[in-house]
Amino acid sequence: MDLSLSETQLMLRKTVEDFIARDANRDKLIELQQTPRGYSDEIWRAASELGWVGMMIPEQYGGGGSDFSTTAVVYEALGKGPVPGPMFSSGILAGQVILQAGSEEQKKQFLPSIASGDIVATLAMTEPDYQWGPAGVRLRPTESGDQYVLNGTKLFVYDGHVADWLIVAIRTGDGADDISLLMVDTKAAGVSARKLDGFTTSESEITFSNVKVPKANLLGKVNGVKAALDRALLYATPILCAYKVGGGQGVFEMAVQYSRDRVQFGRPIGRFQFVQNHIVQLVNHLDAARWTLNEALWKLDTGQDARVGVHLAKTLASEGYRKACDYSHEVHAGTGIMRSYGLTLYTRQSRSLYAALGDPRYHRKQIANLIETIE
Amino acid sequence: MDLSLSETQLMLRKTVEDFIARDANRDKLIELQQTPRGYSDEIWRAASELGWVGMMIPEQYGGGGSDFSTTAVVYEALGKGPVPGPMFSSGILAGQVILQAGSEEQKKQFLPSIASGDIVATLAMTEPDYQWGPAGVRLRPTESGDQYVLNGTKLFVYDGHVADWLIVAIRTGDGADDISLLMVDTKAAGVSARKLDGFTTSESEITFSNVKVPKANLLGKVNGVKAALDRALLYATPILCAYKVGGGQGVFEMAVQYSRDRVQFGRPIGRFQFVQNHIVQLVNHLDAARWTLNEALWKLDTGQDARVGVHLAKTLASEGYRKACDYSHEVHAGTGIMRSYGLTLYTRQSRSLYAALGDPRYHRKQIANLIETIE
Amino acid sequence: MDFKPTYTPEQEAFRKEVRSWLEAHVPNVEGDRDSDENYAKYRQLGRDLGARGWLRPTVSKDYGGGGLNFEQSVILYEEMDQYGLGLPPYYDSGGWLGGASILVWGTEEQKQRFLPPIFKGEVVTWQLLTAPEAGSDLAGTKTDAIRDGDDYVINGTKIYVGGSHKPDMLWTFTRTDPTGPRHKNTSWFMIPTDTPGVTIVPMDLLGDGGEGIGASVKNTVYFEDARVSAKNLVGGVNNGWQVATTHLELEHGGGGSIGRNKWFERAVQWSKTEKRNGRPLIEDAEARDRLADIFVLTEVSRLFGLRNYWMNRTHQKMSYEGSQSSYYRKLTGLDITTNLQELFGPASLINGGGFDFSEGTLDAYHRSAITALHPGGTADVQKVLMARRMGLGRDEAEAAGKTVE
Amino acid sequence: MDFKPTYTPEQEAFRKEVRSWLEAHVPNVEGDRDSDENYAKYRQLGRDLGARGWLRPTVSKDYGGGGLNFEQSVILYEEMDQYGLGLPPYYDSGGWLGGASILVWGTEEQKQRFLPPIFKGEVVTWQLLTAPEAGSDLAGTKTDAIRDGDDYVINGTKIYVGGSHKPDMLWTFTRTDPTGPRHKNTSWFMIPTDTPGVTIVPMDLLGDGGEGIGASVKNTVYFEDARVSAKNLVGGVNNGWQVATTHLELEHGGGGSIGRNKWFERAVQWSKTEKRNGRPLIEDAEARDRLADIFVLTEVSRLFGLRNYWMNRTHQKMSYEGSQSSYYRKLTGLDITTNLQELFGPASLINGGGFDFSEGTLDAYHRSAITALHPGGTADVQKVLMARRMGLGRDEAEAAGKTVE
Repeated sequence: MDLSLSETQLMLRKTVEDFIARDANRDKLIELQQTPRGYSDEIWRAASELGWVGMMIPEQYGGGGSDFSTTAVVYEALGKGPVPGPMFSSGILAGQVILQAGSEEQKKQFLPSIASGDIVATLAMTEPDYQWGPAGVRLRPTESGDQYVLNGTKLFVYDGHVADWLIVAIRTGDGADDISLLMVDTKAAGVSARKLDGFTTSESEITFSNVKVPKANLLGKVNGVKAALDRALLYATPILCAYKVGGGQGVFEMAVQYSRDRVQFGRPIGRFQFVQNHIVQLVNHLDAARWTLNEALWKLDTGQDARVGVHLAKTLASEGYRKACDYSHEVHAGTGIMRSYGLTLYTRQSRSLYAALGDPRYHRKQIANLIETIE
Repeated sequence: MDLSLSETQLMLRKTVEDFIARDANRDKLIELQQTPRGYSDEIWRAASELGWVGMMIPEQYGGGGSDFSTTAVVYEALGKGPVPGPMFSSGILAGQVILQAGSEEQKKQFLPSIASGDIVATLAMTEPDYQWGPAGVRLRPTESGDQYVLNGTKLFVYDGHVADWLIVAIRTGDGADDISLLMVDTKAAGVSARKLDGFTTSESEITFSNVKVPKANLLGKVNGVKAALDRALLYATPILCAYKVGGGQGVFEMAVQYSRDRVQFGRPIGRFQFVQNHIVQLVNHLDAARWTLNEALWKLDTGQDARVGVHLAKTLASEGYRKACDYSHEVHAGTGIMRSYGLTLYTRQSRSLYAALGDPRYHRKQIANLIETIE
Repeated sequence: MDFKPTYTPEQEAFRKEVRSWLEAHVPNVEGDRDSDENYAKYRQLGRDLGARGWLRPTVSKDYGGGGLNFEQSVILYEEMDQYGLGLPPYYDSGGWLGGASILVWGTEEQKQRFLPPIFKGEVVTWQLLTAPEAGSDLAGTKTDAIRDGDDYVINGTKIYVGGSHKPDMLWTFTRTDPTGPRHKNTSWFMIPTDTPGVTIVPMDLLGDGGEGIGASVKNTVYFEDARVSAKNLVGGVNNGWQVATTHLELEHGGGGSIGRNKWFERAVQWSKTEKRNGRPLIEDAEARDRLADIFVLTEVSRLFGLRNYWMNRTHQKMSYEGSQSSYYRKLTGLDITTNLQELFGPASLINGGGFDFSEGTLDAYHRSAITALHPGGTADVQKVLMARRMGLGRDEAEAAGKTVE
Repeated sequence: MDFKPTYTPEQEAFRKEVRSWLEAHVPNVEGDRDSDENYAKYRQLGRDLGARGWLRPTVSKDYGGGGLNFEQSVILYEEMDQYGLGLPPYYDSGGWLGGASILVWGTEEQKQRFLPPIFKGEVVTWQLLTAPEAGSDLAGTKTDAIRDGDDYVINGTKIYVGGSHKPDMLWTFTRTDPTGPRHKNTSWFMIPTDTPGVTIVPMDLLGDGGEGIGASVKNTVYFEDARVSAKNLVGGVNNGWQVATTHLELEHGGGGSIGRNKWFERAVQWSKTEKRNGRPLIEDAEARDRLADIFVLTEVSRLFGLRNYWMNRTHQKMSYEGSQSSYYRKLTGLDITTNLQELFGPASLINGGGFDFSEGTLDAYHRSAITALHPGGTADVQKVLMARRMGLGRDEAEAAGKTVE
């Protein structure tokens, strides 16, 4: 048993932290949140060149071939920024879907350019009639020779508006799992993308209007990708959790610092037990998310059945990030809601990412479904 | 609009309080909890003679004919004791079932002696394969001429071990609502009752072994009592809520007093914000239960549809009494768990009565079922 | 108990009068209720109501109120609520709160001078409470007002002030004896907005763009050698903290509210039109569970508000109830928005475009549930007040601040 | 990270040795594990383990421990946990905690005299911390030990002590300088139970009859002119608070734990045998939701305990983790029991008779979830400690108490 990080992992974390201090510190991020795209070229370049985008992609496809735990260390550090950009959407999620569902040829075609940051890909699964999971996929293409024709909408697609390629989940049969995955070039005629405003981060709406896609662009077989997609989600979800745990760590550290700096009634506010209570609850949520995640990562890295562990980690990461932000806001009071302060960078994410890859009720339900598999 | 209690109600409350101070004060109740029956003759005599048992029974049947709000005032005061005894089981719950489901002859037969305290009756509905509501009734009698023959068990019957008459819910058909109600004399051959030990108050197990009951003892028609039973539960439930709100008030007042009396670190503990937080949460739970109940009582007294209001009140009374006790225990720390102190009298009730007439999840589900009826 | 007034025929007649008057006068607006155009319409409604004495119905006519009784005020609130409006029908909590303090603490001259314009809806007033250095610790303000001849000269900064449309008057409390003993060194002032040296600058906040009329923005107000007549000092020199107890009591929820259960009603309505897998959301069992959870939370808030409204208007002795209502609403706001997000999914976060079924109101609520934790006393401050009023760890419970209405 | 030790062949061999030894020595008991007969069996198991050095595996052999390494201790804990037992396998938290304080603060002579009997399982020790006048405020004790020749004479009362079977030794800390400055006026003593003037009287508590071996009762201990040799004062005169920091750190959860998720496993098992409407409960969707909720709560507790076990045994620098684990377990106990009651219904409250499917363990848990809020530092005390360790409102975070193992 050894619950510490390895030397390599500590070094990697340091690299991310140094980058953040220089090119993605809080002041820069506060500026960036006002820009349409939400992230900078510096961020994307560093994430690509330093290998964070492609780190979970195997080396033979141009990636870093990192294990789950090591990847999580980097994404936790990014989440602590919180560093914005399509690193997770493209390098981790889309990368995993292609890796699990694609042919050897497709892997060679897409993965190296995803890893290098030359292209951005993202998974387009959810739809206006929202429901997480394959059952919610209702976009049914028509067929025209060796082409599919798409008409319809994908909604809440993270980073869709900056993507070069979309992995579009389509309905190709009536069974619950009868879905297929189609690589769609966003430059194809009839594809349009719009970033969604609101309490959102990088959610977008993708509209398909008579979009013609060669059937050769299918990832895997028609109606035969469910297992591969499940695997990809199982592998990508904990990395998203790590990003969220990092965010929780960020708002925790801000709260601790503020408890020391802010003086009211002649004392630092951290001496008031009401304030202490907020931070105690915050760190309990944070550590619950952190340690369930750590165990799930270890299970993945050692080839054990990690399904329940990942559902547990995602449940607590979503609930925990949200609660961590709420408690940090209670500590910061008015100061925390000023956009110039930086706390709301996290708050926005805690809401936006709450349901990404399934909300806590979805993941609790999966645990309930898997009760008998728990040893 | 007038949210105050009437003069009569205030007077009635005073009567109960005076009785408690004299014959059912905390010291006496602490002694009583060790006795097999759990309550004293003084209590039962006072409750009968002062009209609390029969107060919701109409005057023509020997009762007080009180409205819901006034009955609730008395039962809240009793709950604040917390005064033990079968007042609710017999006078309110059994009384309402007979009133709603019984024939004129049956009402004349049973209600006056229930109101006078000469007999104790109680509803025996739930069974080992527990589920609240008619669907959980599976005790199916055989028929023998003009008699029913009962074999089986009723479980968690409040005050069954001190009852003279049981209103036994039996299954007389295969439809979910195909149940009937049978008045069973506990002195009949083959009836045995056992008080259940544990974190319980007056729950009992009733066993029927070839118990012969005349069909004339049916309350209402075979398979035709569902509506009457629903009505009886709708009318009785808020009175149980009032008893629980009274209990919450009891543990609230104990916590406030202890916050003043107990000194640690040189200050009354009530000056510590952690302790304040417990009492704030306590009183919020208490008042949520209290005011939802008050509105439900008013709806019942004014002939409005009170179903959602009663489900809401019962949800919050069950959750609230439990939480109120938990928080009061946090305030009292070690002192609260001494049986000689009195707080655990309430705690036991908060658990024992949590699921009486349906637990909070059951009642939330009923609200969900009735969403469209909410104006 | 009686949760609804039993109305006399006379009162029912009054309701008819109110209803038909409102039908004729409540503006029909589209889009953002806080746009310049729409705000102006609500502002006019305020003036029209004020002219009839309906803006502050139970306040004496002598000061611009309606001189109406409790039941009549309930009727007015209920009928306004049918339009999703309160009294006043635009953002003037400054007038409501400051007016109360002037009623309790002002001289007769000050009441005559300040109150009728406010209560008749002619003047809009902002309250200035929070300072960068003094948030929960209001009495720690470092805004100073120093006597100079017949005037006071004010310097300092207040934040989280007002809304998106400039007011006519401001009120604040300031140190008039900067080195004097705490709670005995401040005074309370009414200040015309156009006073030289007063500058108003909008802030950039998470909660910007909410639903409140006139309330989608908050501001910083700077005082730089702003001169105010000593006649505008209300309640006596260095007695500002006492004057503040009145409006703080009301702001902490002691005034209560009458209103429907807005978020639950909206959620039910949207659940009928939004669909999942082709079926209305309301037919889904999980969705109904969420609606039930929202109902439970919102009903308690509604009843706490109603209880306080009755207690305040019928002069019951109040204890912790004001802060309880405020605290409960603040904290459950976070739970309600979580339930709403789980119920409606990510679409509940979107603002604008075809899939924004709530027309941005849910986005605004998600954000305002967070920002609402702090104004009018943080959630923690409400707990401090509740503890004092319950007398936790004290021999005696603290009395509630004196209010009038 | 590695959540399970990677065992060498040698270590696997050790596991086999442990396993077969335990098979031969762990008593097969029926019914109440705390009956006189069964307690004696577990007590014997403790002696047998102690004789092998397995009772405190990582403690040096010089003091009666096993001198084993971290991985071996994990193996021992894991194998004991298979029987639902810890180390020691009967109630001796007094020996575990007091032993640690003696290891850190005792003289060599005291270590040699006190520790081997404890670590070999020959002596059972109770800790005496809470007093009627001093609960959370431990340092406020009014139990006094006054020097008299070579002895100290002790007077005072301690409550919530020990269990159902009398121990051999007691330890407590007392004022040796009653009028001295707080935190610098107490000393820490080991006291033979048979000292004249020591009286032990059982208390009557809500939590009586729990599952712990030897732990179903708590006692009041009275000291009336009890004479204790000055040689039994550990850690120096008036240095008792320092000595206490060691066992307090461990008692607050800093020692961690290795164990399965007991309540979840039991709940699943019972859900397979208990029925609703003729079907196993586990087939019911609502029941499965409750099981999932219980799983979530209990897994976090298990992982906090595991993390602390690793941190403590591998000498990581600890901060708030001990109290966090303790606080989390205390608070979620209330939620877990609520879920269990909703899952299994009223039968979960029954103790005895045919319908008591849990054989009274659920009744005991319902009660102990409440009583467990307070011992070893109340939930509030754990929060105070967490706040200090995190350095909230302080320039520096407080360091954790010094422990040895």
